Amino acid sequence: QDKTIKIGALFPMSGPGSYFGTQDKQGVELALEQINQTGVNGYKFAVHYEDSACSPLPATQAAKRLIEQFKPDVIIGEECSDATLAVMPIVEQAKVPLLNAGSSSIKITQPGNPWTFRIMPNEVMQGINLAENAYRRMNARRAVLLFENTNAGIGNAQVFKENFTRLGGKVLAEIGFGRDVNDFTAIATRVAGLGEVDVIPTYTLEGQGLKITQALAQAGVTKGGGGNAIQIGTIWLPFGFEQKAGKAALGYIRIVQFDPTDARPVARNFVSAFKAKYNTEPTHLNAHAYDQIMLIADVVKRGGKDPETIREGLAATKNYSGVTGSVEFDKNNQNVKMDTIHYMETKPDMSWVSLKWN
Amino acid sequence: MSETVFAQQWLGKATSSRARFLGYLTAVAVIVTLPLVFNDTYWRTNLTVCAINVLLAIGLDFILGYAGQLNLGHSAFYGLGAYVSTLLIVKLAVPFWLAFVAGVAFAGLAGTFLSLFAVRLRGHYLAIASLGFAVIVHQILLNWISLTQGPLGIYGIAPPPALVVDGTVIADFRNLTAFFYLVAGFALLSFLLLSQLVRSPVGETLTAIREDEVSAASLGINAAAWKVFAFGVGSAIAGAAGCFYASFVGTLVPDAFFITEAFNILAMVIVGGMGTLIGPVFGAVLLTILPEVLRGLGDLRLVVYGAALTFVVLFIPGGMAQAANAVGERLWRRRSA
Amino acid sequence: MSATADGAAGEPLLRTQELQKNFGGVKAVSEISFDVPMGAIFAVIGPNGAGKSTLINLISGVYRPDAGSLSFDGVDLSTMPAHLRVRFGIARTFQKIRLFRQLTALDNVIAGFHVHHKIPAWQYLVHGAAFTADRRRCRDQAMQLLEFVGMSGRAHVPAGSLSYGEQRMLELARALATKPRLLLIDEPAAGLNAAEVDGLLDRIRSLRHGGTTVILVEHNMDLVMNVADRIMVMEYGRRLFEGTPAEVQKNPAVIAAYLGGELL
Amino acid sequence: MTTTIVLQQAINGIVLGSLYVLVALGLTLIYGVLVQINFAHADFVTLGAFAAYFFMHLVGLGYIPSIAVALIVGAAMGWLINASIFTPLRRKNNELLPLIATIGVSVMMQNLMLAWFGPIPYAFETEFSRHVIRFAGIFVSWQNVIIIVVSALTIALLYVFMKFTFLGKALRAVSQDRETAGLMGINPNFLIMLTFVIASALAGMGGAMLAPVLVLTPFAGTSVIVKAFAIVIIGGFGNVEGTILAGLIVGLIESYTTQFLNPGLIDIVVFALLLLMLAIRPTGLISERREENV
Amino acid sequence: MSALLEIAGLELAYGQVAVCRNISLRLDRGEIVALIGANGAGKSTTLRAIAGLLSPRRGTIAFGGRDVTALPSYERSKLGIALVPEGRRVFPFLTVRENLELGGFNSRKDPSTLKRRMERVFAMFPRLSERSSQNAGTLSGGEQQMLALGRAMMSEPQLLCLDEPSLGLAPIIVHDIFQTIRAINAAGTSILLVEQNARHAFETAQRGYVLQTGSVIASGSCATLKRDPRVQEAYLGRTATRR
Ligand SMILES: Nc1ncnc2c1ncn2[C@@H]1O[C@H](COP(=O)(O)OP(=O)(O)OP(=O)(O)O)[C@@H](O)[C@H]1O
Ligand SMILES: Nc1ncnc2c1ncn2[C@@H]1O[C@H](COP(=O)(O)OP(=O)(O)OP(=O)(O)O)[C@@H](O)[C@H]1O
Ligand SMILES: [Mg+2]
Ligand SMILES: [Mg+2]
Repeated sequence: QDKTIKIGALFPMSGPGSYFGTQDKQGVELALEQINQTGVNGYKFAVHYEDSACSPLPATQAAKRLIEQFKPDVIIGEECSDATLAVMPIVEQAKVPLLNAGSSSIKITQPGNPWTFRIMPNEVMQGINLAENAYRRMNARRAVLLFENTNAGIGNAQVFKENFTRLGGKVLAEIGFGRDVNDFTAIATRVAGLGEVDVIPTYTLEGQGLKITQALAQAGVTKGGGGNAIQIGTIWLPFGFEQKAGKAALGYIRIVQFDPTDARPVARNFVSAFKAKYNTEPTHLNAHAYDQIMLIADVVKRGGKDPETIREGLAATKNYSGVTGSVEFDKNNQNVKMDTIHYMETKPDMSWVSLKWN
Repeated sequence: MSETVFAQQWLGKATSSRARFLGYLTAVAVIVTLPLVFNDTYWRTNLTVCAINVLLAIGLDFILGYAGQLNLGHSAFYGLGAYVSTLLIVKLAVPFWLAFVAGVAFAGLAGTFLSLFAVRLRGHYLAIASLGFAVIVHQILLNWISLTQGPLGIYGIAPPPALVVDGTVIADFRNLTAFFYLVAGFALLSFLLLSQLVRSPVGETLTAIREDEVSAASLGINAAAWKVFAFGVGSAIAGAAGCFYASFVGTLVPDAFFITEAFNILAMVIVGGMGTLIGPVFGAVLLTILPEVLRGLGDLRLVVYGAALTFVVLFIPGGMAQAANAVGERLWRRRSA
Repeated sequence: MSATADGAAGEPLLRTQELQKNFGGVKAVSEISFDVPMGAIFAVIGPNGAGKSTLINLISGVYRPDAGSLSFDGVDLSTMPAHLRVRFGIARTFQKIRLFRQLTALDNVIAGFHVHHKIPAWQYLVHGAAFTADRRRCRDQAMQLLEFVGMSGRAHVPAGSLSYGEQRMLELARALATKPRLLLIDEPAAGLNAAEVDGLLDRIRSLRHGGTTVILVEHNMDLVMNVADRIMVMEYGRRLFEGTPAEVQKNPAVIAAYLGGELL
Repeated sequence: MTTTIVLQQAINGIVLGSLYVLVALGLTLIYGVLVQINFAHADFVTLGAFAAYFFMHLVGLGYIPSIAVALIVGAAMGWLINASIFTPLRRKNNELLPLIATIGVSVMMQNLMLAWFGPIPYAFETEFSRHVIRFAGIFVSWQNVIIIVVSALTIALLYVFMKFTFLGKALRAVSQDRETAGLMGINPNFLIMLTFVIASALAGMGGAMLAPVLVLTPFAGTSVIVKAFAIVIIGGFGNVEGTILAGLIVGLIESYTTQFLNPGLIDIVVFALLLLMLAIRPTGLISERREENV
Repeated sequence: MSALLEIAGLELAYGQVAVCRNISLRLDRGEIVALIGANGAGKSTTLRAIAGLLSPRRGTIAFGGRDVTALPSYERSKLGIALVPEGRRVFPFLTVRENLELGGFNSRKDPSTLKRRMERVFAMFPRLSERSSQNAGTLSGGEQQMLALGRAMMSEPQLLCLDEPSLGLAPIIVHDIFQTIRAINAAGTSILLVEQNARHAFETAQRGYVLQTGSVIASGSCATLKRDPRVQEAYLGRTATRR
């Protein structure tokens, strides 16, 4: 028989946002390949991609086109919070569940939308955790916030600030910058002029992140450059970042949700399959996309077969264990499990250790 | 050399008023039937986006094609219209149509402000000044977080209130078709008024300024004032487009009004054929629909789009209006021969 | 008040006093004072670079004078912008042709009616009877003006495609469309052959009969000497001489600086 | 706030400024001669950066030869695009068509590069970019020193070329009146091609110079182009001296805005300055006199 | 004498509109030939075709025995054809000196020759040397005309085509200009002269062609042409006959 579960994928495939889209697609393709070898409950999976361009209007158009022409049973994606937020009313009206991984804005699940689910911890969950660990375990009292001027950058920085100051820490400066900044020497110089700094929470993507880390080291602010400050950060940076950044990354402490050395079989299998297929190390984006498909497969196994039943299945998920951790949704459809959040620290030989702070 | 002018003659001046009347009737008929033909939400969405872009394109054409002011910052007025009206609604609970008027007026005023530069600057200096203006507006929207929410965005913006007469709902703008009728109707009205305006002495005056300001002044034309006027009108129309955009998409982030948007609008005007009003209408429709149609191409979509844009200007340099004109002329000649 | 050819009666239409204009170190116009009586044809001649066109530019408002004043029909013009002067009745042509090249000859002339439209504001948006009447009137008058300069056959040719001489005539027609009381013409005969100059001469005379005062800058002495009432000769920005054509032709300084052996 | 910091920011600003100037020069040249705003210029910069990257990593001859390769790739691409698109367009005698075509070319090039190189940023390290000179608490990387020196040299060469050589004068003549330039014995098409190729070569070379500084993705050039335009205008279109001055000013504004205000405000400050300057001097900082006798 | 310029059956058009049909003319080495005609007759158009600014629809242009019909303007300039175009066309934002230098573009490798020629131009038009570092666009009309002439002389061409060289010049200079033209001619340059001032043209040239609406309607020696009643009526005007 040829029953199919149709999955619509809204990924940014053009413009700078395609940074996410390409990696998402890799994860999805891997998952599909694995699932369709056997099928699930007699269902094959088919995915249709639409370029949602990381921007509200194009995302709306893409979502409507998906819904009208492909008629998906479930939609995964957008990475950018603005786009996800713009799409949410549309999926609600069309009654198709949306499974999101990478948008961190709290607004997506507060108040919840019955048709939208998120498996990644949102900005608040990450921020509270990071602030508390910085204050308690790292004994940090003075912080400088560096963040890109985007929804995610500002949102994450705000949450950190609130929680860090609530605990008694002090934020010396909040420095936001556009995505078009290339040279961070001026910013690093300014940070260097602020006196003693303990932690520098940094919220940017890989490209600018590299430049920042190198500039901070060059200015002698961070450990990598002979200073005392430690950069900390959330889920955004991929593995291999420290190799690219070199010595400058020394001492960088950051959260990862996907740990390629994770000993659980599901993670080990994913890593080896991914390397076999693509001949490179997987990133958290790959893993999240993979998990989205695999979670849907799990729901189908539990009886999901159309939008409504898939939505119910998603909501009923209990302790599903994916590559990026466990999944269980609260009443707002936010994943509440944080069990695979790891802290890791970059060592002098550019390897890293997991700090086991959870 | 004077390709656009010939197009103008054929499509503007030389057309009899009866032919124009028929044209408008056709336009109304087309607007009415379109959402009935394209009856899924995706295509109805595209139709509305087309209508919004038509507004943007004719507004820019009035500034660029008629007054000859190379404005690369049209996205700024679009954004200002959107933000001003939305903030009034969201923060001060101002009724939609009042906020609409305020958004239009504010965008118009911003245009007037920019035109103070246009009065003094020549050609490409104005182009970059207007580009700079658009960058500043975008950056202000981005950085004035306490007012605009910056990149955090504004969500859940309501559509215009339903049109209710005597307790019966005539048009509920949550309905895509009704929304399309609203925007398209407004665009048609704007087009009508603009086309009346450019076929009045105002059209000649603006053209004169475009061609040569010194000799325009020798005929008593106050170039500065007319440029201000053109900018004011064109940017106010863009402001209206912005108001519709916000309530249509329901989500407002500054990046929607990045300068690339201004380039898009400019491309619509040029591809359609500037200096005619009808050209930019077709340009807007083409360049809105084209990327959607190209979605099937996947990752190469924008490569093809870029190539298409290049080849359109390469092979129909006077824009679609001129191409239509040429075809029309050929047909006419054949008939009369 | 009817205009008289000798212009002796009444106030001068244009009066300039100690006009001065410098460009960097160049004194293009300095200490120029003269009166142009109503209805006169006043010619300004002088060697190349003497400052004649600059003078026209000062009167028409393209430049502001650095010093001195000028008044038109009793109104002080010194700081008035160019476009306003047109409303008072000053029009000009350009020595280096400046037509709207993409517009047809007819549209060029119609553009000249800018200050004379009689259309209620709302009819710009909703064309009514007054609008249609005004349009028709403009068109008819523009055709008449083209006829006047001998170009009715070229009405629908883009100005940029006209020959040099034709463009000169179109410049004149366009300036006349503003219905000037004072017409400033800068080298109207340049590029015309002798026969065509004769036609121009007739036209200028008939303008004067229609009551238009003319300031003429020209190097064609056939035209100047036959049409001008008074002539001012400039050299290096200054006035060298002023008088009737006969006086000018006899003046040795003028002959030495400007005329040469030409007319003797 | 120490003087060291003020000084350090001055150096940072000068580096940034030189970086922008390197991009702006080609723009000025193309505008100055062809009176064309080239939005695709940024993508030539990106292309140069990638050319240098791949040459260095695949051939392994070091950084300096890769700059030469980037220059050649830029020139070749410039020739190709000029011959296939802009030359036919220029014959149509409408200055806005090439403008739109440059937008089209830009979209095309960006997305082709996206298809080939992918969106994930490349890490381009050279033997110079990790090498830092420190002096009295002040630091600057060798790469940045090279950028400053190369921009200074290029500018000087271009200036001499435009102002003092016959070809330079011929270029300016072509920009003012192509037809009449032909009457003088100047081949306008050749000079136009030459201009475009030189500008593209400059962009390619600029790309190689900037690659270690940029976040190297197919969109890298776009991040500097808008400011390059600001510089071109502040300096006065087609004016080499003005471009240098404007570049340094913008660079300094950028580093001091970062220091004393917030980097988010950089664009606002730069473009507000641009508007202010245009309000006072509508033809740029060092303006050529562009009036005509009417 | 051999023909320097030989034009046969030239048909010229702007777009679709033909403005010259079947123009044939000939100019011998060392000659001054005048081309006269009413406004719009096609004189400037013919000169543009000779200089290579307009390619003919039909017909041939031979220069020095060589067919140059297909050559672009800059190649013709190298062969020794120079044109003083209608409307002066000086480079407005280059200085007077730079304009002149560009006139000598073909001899750019030879600075001393250029210098000598420039001095000659300055001697002829002292006004230009006073204004040598001023932008050409700010010159007065007549000064620009002098510059356009001087610029063409900088190339010391074999054939100098003059489109109304006296336009906008003061009478005293007009007189000199025609002296100069004769002097240039005496020094070996052949001249094709378009001039509205028919009297001057006939005095200066040896032979002439009369153009009317794009065709040659009369030609011959200037002495004969001057007596042609058609020419007298159409181009010499009342003032001429009056005198
Ligand atoms: N914008 C300017 N900048 C510098 N010099 C100028 C400018 N405009 C005019 N001049 C100079 O001023 C002088 C007077 O110029 P003007 O055009 O008034 O002369 P003119 O009498 O009209 O001469 P012509 O008969 O040759 O047209 C000239 O020498 C000219 O070079
Ligand atoms: N660029 C052009 N496009 C179209 N037609 C043109 C163009 N230039 C000239 N013409 C037409 O060609 C014809 C001949 O023009 P041309 O300039 O050769 O005349 P001319 O004999 O030089 O006249 P004049 O004495 O007025 O300079 C005219 O009818 C003119 O309208
Ligand atoms: Mg003059
Ligand atoms: Mg002519």
